[in-house]
Amino acid sequence: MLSTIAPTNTWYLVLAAVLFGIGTLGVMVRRNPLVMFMCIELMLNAVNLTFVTLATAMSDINGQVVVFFVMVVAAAEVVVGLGIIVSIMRRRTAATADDLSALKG
Amino acid sequence: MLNLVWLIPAFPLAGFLLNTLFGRKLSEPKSGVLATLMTAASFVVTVGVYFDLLSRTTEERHSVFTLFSWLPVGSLKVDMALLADPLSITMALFITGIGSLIHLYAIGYMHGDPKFPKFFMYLNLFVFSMLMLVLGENLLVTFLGWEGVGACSYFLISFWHTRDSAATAGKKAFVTNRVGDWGMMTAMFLAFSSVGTLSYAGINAAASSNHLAAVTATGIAMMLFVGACGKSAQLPLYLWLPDAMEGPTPVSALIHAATMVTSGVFLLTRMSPVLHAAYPWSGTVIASVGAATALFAATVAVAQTDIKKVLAYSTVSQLGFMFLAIGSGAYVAAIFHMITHAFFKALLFLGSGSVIHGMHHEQDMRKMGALRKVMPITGFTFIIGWLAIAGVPPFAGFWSKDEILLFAFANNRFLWLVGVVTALLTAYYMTRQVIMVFYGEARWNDHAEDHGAHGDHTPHESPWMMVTPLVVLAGLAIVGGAMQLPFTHSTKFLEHWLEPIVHHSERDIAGTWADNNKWLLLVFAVVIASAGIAASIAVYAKGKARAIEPQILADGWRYDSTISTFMGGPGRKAFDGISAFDAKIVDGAVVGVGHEVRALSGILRKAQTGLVRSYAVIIGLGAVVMLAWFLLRGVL
Amino acid sequence: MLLAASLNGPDIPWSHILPLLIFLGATCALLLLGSLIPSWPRVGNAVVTISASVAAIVASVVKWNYLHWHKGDTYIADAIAVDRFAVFATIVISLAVVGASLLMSAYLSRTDSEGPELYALFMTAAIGAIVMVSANDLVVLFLGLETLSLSLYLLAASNRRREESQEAGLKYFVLGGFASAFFLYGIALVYGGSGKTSISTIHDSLAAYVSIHKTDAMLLVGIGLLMIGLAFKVSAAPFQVWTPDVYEGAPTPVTAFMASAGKVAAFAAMLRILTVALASRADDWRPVVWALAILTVFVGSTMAVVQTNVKRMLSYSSISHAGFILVGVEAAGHMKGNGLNSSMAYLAIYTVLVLGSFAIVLALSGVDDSETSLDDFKGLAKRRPALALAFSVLLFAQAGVPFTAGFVAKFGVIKSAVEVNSYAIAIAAMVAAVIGAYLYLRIVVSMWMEEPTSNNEIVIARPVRYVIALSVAATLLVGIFPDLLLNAAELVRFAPK
Amino acid sequence: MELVVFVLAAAMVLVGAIGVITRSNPVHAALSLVLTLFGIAVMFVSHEAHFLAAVQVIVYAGAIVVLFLFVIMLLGVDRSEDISIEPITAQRPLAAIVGLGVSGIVIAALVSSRSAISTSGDGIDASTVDAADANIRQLARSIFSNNVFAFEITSVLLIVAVIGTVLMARRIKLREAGK
Amino acid sequence: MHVSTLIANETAAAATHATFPILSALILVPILGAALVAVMSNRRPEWVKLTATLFAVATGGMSIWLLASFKSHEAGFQFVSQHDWISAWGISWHLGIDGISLFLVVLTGILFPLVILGVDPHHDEKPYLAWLLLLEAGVMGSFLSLDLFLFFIFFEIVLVPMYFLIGGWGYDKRIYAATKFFLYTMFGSAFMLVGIIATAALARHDIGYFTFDLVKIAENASFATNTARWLFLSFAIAFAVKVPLFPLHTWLPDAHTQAPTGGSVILAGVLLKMGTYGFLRFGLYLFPAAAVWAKPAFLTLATIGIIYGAIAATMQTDLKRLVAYSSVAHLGFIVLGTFAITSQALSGSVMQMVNHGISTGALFLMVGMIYERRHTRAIAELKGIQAVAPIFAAAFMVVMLSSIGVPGLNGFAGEFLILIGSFQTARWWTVVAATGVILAALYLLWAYQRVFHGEPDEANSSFPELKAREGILLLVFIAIIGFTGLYPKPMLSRIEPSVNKLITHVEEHSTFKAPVGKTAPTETTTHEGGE
Repeated sequence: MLSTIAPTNTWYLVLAAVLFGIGTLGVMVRRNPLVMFMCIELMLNAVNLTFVTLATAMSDINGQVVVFFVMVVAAAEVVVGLGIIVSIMRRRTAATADDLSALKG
Repeated sequence: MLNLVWLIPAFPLAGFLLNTLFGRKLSEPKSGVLATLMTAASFVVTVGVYFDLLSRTTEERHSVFTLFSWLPVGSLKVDMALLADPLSITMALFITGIGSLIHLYAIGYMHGDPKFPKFFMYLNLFVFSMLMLVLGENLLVTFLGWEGVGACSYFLISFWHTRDSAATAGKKAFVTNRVGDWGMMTAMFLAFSSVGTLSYAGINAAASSNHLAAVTATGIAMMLFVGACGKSAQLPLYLWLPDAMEGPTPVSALIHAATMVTSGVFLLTRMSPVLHAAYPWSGTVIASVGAATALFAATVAVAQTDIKKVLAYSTVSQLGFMFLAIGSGAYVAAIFHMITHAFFKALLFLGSGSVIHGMHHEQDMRKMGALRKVMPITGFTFIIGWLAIAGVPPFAGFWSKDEILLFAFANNRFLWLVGVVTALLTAYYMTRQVIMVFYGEARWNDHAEDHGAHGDHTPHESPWMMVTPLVVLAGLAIVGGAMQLPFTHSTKFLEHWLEPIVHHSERDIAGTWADNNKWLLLVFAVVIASAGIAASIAVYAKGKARAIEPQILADGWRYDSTISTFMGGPGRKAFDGISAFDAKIVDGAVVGVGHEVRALSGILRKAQTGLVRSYAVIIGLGAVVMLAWFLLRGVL
Repeated sequence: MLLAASLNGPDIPWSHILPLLIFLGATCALLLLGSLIPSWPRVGNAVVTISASVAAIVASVVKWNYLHWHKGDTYIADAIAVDRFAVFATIVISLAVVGASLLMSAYLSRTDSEGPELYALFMTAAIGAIVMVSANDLVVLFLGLETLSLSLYLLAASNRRREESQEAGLKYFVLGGFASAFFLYGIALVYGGSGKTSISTIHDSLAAYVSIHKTDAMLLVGIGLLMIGLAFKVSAAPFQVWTPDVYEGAPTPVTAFMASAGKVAAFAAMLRILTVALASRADDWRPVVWALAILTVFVGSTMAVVQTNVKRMLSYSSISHAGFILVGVEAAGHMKGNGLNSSMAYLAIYTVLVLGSFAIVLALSGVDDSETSLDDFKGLAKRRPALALAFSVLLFAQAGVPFTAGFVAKFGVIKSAVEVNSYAIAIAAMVAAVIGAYLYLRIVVSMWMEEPTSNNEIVIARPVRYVIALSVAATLLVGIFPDLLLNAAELVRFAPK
Repeated sequence: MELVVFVLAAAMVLVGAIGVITRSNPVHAALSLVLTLFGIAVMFVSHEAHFLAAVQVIVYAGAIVVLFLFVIMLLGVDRSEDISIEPITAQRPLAAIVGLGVSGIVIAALVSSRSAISTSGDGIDASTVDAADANIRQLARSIFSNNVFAFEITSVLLIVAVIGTVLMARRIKLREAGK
Repeated sequence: MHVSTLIANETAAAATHATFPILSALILVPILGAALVAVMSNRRPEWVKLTATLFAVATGGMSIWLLASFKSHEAGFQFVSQHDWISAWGISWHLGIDGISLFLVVLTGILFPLVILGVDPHHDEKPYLAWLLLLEAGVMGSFLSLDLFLFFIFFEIVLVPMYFLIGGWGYDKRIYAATKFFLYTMFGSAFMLVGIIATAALARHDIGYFTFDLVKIAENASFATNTARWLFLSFAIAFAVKVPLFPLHTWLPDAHTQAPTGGSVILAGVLLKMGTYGFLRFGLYLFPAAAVWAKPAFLTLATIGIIYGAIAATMQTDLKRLVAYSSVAHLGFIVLGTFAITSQALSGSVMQMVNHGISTGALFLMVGMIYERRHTRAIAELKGIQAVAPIFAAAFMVVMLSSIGVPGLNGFAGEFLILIGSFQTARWWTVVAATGVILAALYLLWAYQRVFHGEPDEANSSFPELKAREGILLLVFIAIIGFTGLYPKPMLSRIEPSVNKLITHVEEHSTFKAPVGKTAPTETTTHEGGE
């Protein structure tokens, strides 16, 4: 019975949207910069899923190519981001995002 | 001679300029002599012009001398032009004539004043302005003089400006006059917009040829009357004149008795065709205001103790008479009274000045008395002036006042009655003054210590410069009535002389009851005057009755103080309110916007917490709103 | 079969991507030279960078003239567009690199630090920016955006002696990544809605069919997501929150670079995406730009009112400038008039102004780049009148006073807005400019009408002087003879339309 | 079958994602992230994107997450974060609005226009569809022909990453110490 | 007809250009002077002052030369000079002068040298002089521009030097005042900028190409009724702030009070005139129908301003602030005349712009002199000055009477023309406005009494009399006051043709009909000119 119901592309897209939302939420509620960063990765993955799904839906390989590039971007971003985080954390261990608020107003 | 008419104002102007430039060098008394000579020269020219006019036929007694084009814009063409005709020359004659005398008098009166040259500078400027006023060919030139005399009056009233009362009086005079000026300006606007010119000839021609709608004519007339009220101290604008007595006495004599204050009368006479073309009720308004002013001022004069204040209120009262005449259509009578009044009131003022001078600047009549003995000439001439103003025949005032009452009777008997009562009161308070100053006991001895500073305790007669004008004016006050005697048609010289000006609008009373019984009215007037004099003698000389001098009369029916209270109280509050409105509301709104922006900035700044997660929320919320818009655009 | 499917790559017109190549080459050279030659002089870094930028400018100018005779087109399988728009923006970006490098050399010698990496990052950022302005493909554009952004994150955090710099870097990074994700998601949905990622193709494909109700939602939400990402980059309110903190915290030369090159690239991308790819949906996105513009001008100018740090003030002013440029974008959204041209002219002028302004801030900010409060500017006219005058000129230019380039810029965008009947936005922008002027006046007041608080001698390094002098000169020159710039800006077009 | 795969993968994805945002210990969060990444990889497989699935596992789960863990260990910041408190006022409700809002709006848009997903793509080369390496070849062809420019740009991106690492890792002369 | 006038303008431009671009020189010479002063060494201050004076005098001399060679009885623009400037936007350097702007230019030319010579800034003379010269260039530019854009930028640029003059050399609340002045005026021009662009953009339809040329737009463009009204209002806000018209006036008292004496003189003398001039040149000329439509509103505001400004002036405790409020009232008259649109009223307005500049300028000078001597402007602290400084008091009195509007002095000539002209088309407003003359006497005389009359107290008893330099300075003002008051004809004959042309223009482009002057029935017989 269940097997007759095939998940359509929309299902995937909706799932991706949900994932994106969770990622968004995470950036806002987590204080550890590393975890915030992970949440951004969640968002990127949601996009990737969307691209792949759309590529299938449209029978267009370009959607998958984009995912490839996004992964490169994600990698580079991680390197840079972690570099910045490390350089901060080396000086101020256990600093949360909330602690970095000297600039304001 | 007629083309030399420009010399009439030119002499005083030259005197003014010379005194402005060299007055300090000339100093006393040369500057005074210079000013006097200039005025006298002007008088001589005026006499020449007068005889030139006299030598012409009635129709040719009209000459315009254009100096230059003053304000030519579009259809408005205003020339700086002088008009020589019977009216203006009559005015010029007594302005320069009496002016010369008062100048002469002032040389003595102002002796020792540190600002002696300045006084004569102003005096000459005044004469110049006054001459421009009367010689003006159009309303605007007259207005130039009109404002000029106002300014000079201001300078001269506040001549002793270190005295606060003098400064305040000067300001009051100027501002009150300005109220009148507003009326005169409005009249000019109306005249220009309806006739297209400001020249007297043009306006009067339009009025007499029925080119002027009655309603417009009424508007012009009423607005001119407002102007005249201001300048000629009529109700409700009279209140500056009593205060103007703060000025030196020659000023009071020249400006606030003989000349400037009569310019309202002159103006209305000049524009008599317009008045004639106006609705009849406008005449009634003028006459009523005049009568009311006359009576009002007379009642106040009864209770004054300041020698000059009595004369000031008397002047207001007499001016009221002139307006009563104008309102009754008796222009000749108005001018007639104006001239005689100039004689005797100048005389009285100069006399009072002489008394003040002799009394070392004491003006309170209660501290005088029996001065006749120490100041014989002053006393004698003053008494002549008194007789003239009280309406005792055959002195000048009698004839002119009688003529006014005659027309008033013919016009409106109630107003006539008011005039008669006023005449009675005039005789009464003038007699009171003469008795208080020149008769009775010498009360000045009691107060001698007050004048200790002057060294000389006894009053003294004034020097010849001051006495000579008194004598001359006394002569004029005696014979002045001769210019218009009611006996026959041919004895009415003034009427014939002024005919080109007023023939169109002068009220014709021939054949009325008043005209037929004018001798009866004349006798009645004599009786009234005698009654006033008698009553006064009874009260003040014989002490047969108690003087009726209620405080409310001394206070001028509290009119002035009410206005002052209003101005200082609610008026000032209103002004303060507007000023506060400006600061708090109008500027407050501007400053408020600034403050609001600043406050908003402070609030928005709080959103800039420095917390990266807050920023994410703000961005996220912005994103949601934006996406919602697009979703709606897509779905709906 | 494998052989048969041999690769047929697209032609690569090397000359058209010369600026990119120059920067790339210079980047590599810089990294290698610094590590290979032990005695490589510090100044050499700046020389290489500036030479590369100048070379890029020259190449671009040549290309500009080339475009006078040839039609612009898209190349490398539609990946990039070669048009006057891209060339103009490239020149401006390269100029920003020159200016920022000059400032950086002074900054580095003051802090006595090495720094080939920083120059290299300027150039990689420039590459990213140039890719963004010339990209004809959303994916390429995204990659350019990331290249630019990553470089800027690093640059912002590069002063590791200052905690503020680090904080700025992290904030920028986190929020930038967050916004990039939105942008990317937008690409995905637009891709879903149009089937393409190529900008000119999207234009054709979207123009081909009339939007049907309820089926356009994905595309439109995609546009929305794209715009979120772009609005973040251009610091349009309410996505501007990061700007003041990052601008204040970043080293001053970097701030100057971010405010100039960063903004140019972001706006260029926005213009190209919106008015080329999404032209047929202009009625949907234009109101959003309208709202963003008004919000931005007011937020930028209002929030500046109570600030006390000059660097922060200038960052708020940059927000309000962004609002003004958005006015131009909105005008461009009417698909007529010259909103595009005026926006680009504005960006060029703003680049000059912002470089000069931050140069002066740098000159005064002390060794550790932290003396930027308003008090530090008090009485500057008494200490260094010429400097105060120069800053006043730049500030008045930013306020939009006539005879300065700033006025030309503002006038241009307002003109383009008015010409397409966007009166409300034009008036709102002008009113906001009045509020904004208060900010500049406050600085001017401090400089001219107050007494100095310190008497330390102000040493201005020579490169900083050059930047200040050149930007002031350019400000006045363009202010008095706007044709110099306008004649070029009016030629800005997109290829291949 | 497809349904089962989808449900399981979706469960992985969602559980992992929720784990990332709810685990107080960053190490746990990283591990949850791995779960999500695996879930995504599964989905890639079900979309016939084998190459990407592989890369997903190798690069993402393998390299990136490891990098995360590395940093966590390096810095010793594996202490738990107290999730039960939220120092910023109204942060969570607002965050929830944003999260739900973004998801909700996108979902609504996707659902309403699901029929309009464009089918005008370049298509997947039919001749190679059956081959085992079809997906890889397709991708390669696309990357090195039509997307060659983008591909080259990624190299710049990586250069930036390298420079960044150098920059951030460089020892600094801490001025404060000298003072 | 339009074409022919245009051609005439062009040929005139060519002819004048061949000789000497005098109008451009009027703008450029002060700029040159400012630049020179700015770069001069500080070591020889007297040289700096001399240079500034020379340049100001040269500009003044050129303006006088302009006055002398201006063809009276000619309505169009003279000395026209036109060059392309910003071709990308259709903007040209288009300058010209007619009867309306002539005297404002001359006033500017005269006022600046007087201020430079007569007022001492006390410190930092060099920048002060440079700013003044720059200000002069800006003011000249505003009055000479015949291009909307050109006008706008000059209109705006004057803010900067004025801002610095107030902020740098003013009194204690100078920064507040300068900032308020700058922002308030800028706020006004914000609308005008949009209006200018919209005007040019909409006029393109009728002209065929994009241009900001005032003459072309005014003569050729026809705007839809509502459009023209909005455009007019956008200009009007800027001018109303500048004038300033009630209720947008509150920057003025602050700016005037806090500005240094020289700044106040210039501010009152010429800067405010940019607003009233703007109403004429860019209100009536550009949008005749809309101006006629807005007439009642502006007449009302002007009348309120007259009364309100006078009342507010009465209650001021600071002498300078009082004069500032009196400006509000006086400028109300000018606006009244402008919107009455009759030959007399408009001529009067133009004339009054100059008169107000002279008399209020002189008043500010004298208030400045009082401040120099007593270091206060509070009326309450001054007393009895006439007793110790009679010549100073006399000079003040003359100027004050001119300000009050006593006939024979310049203030009256303008005011009277305005009122008599306005009465024909705006009767009731004029009647109310005329009461302003009462109030003017009230506040000025009251102030005079408090400051000059009375017995001088200790602080005032050593009030020094006028110095020779000050005396000569005031003498120039008084001479102008007297001459224009008594013989305004030369001035009017140059103003009137342009004004009439403007009225004709308004009549052609709107339903408005100026009242036809009535001729008195016996007009011909009365003017004989003596015997």
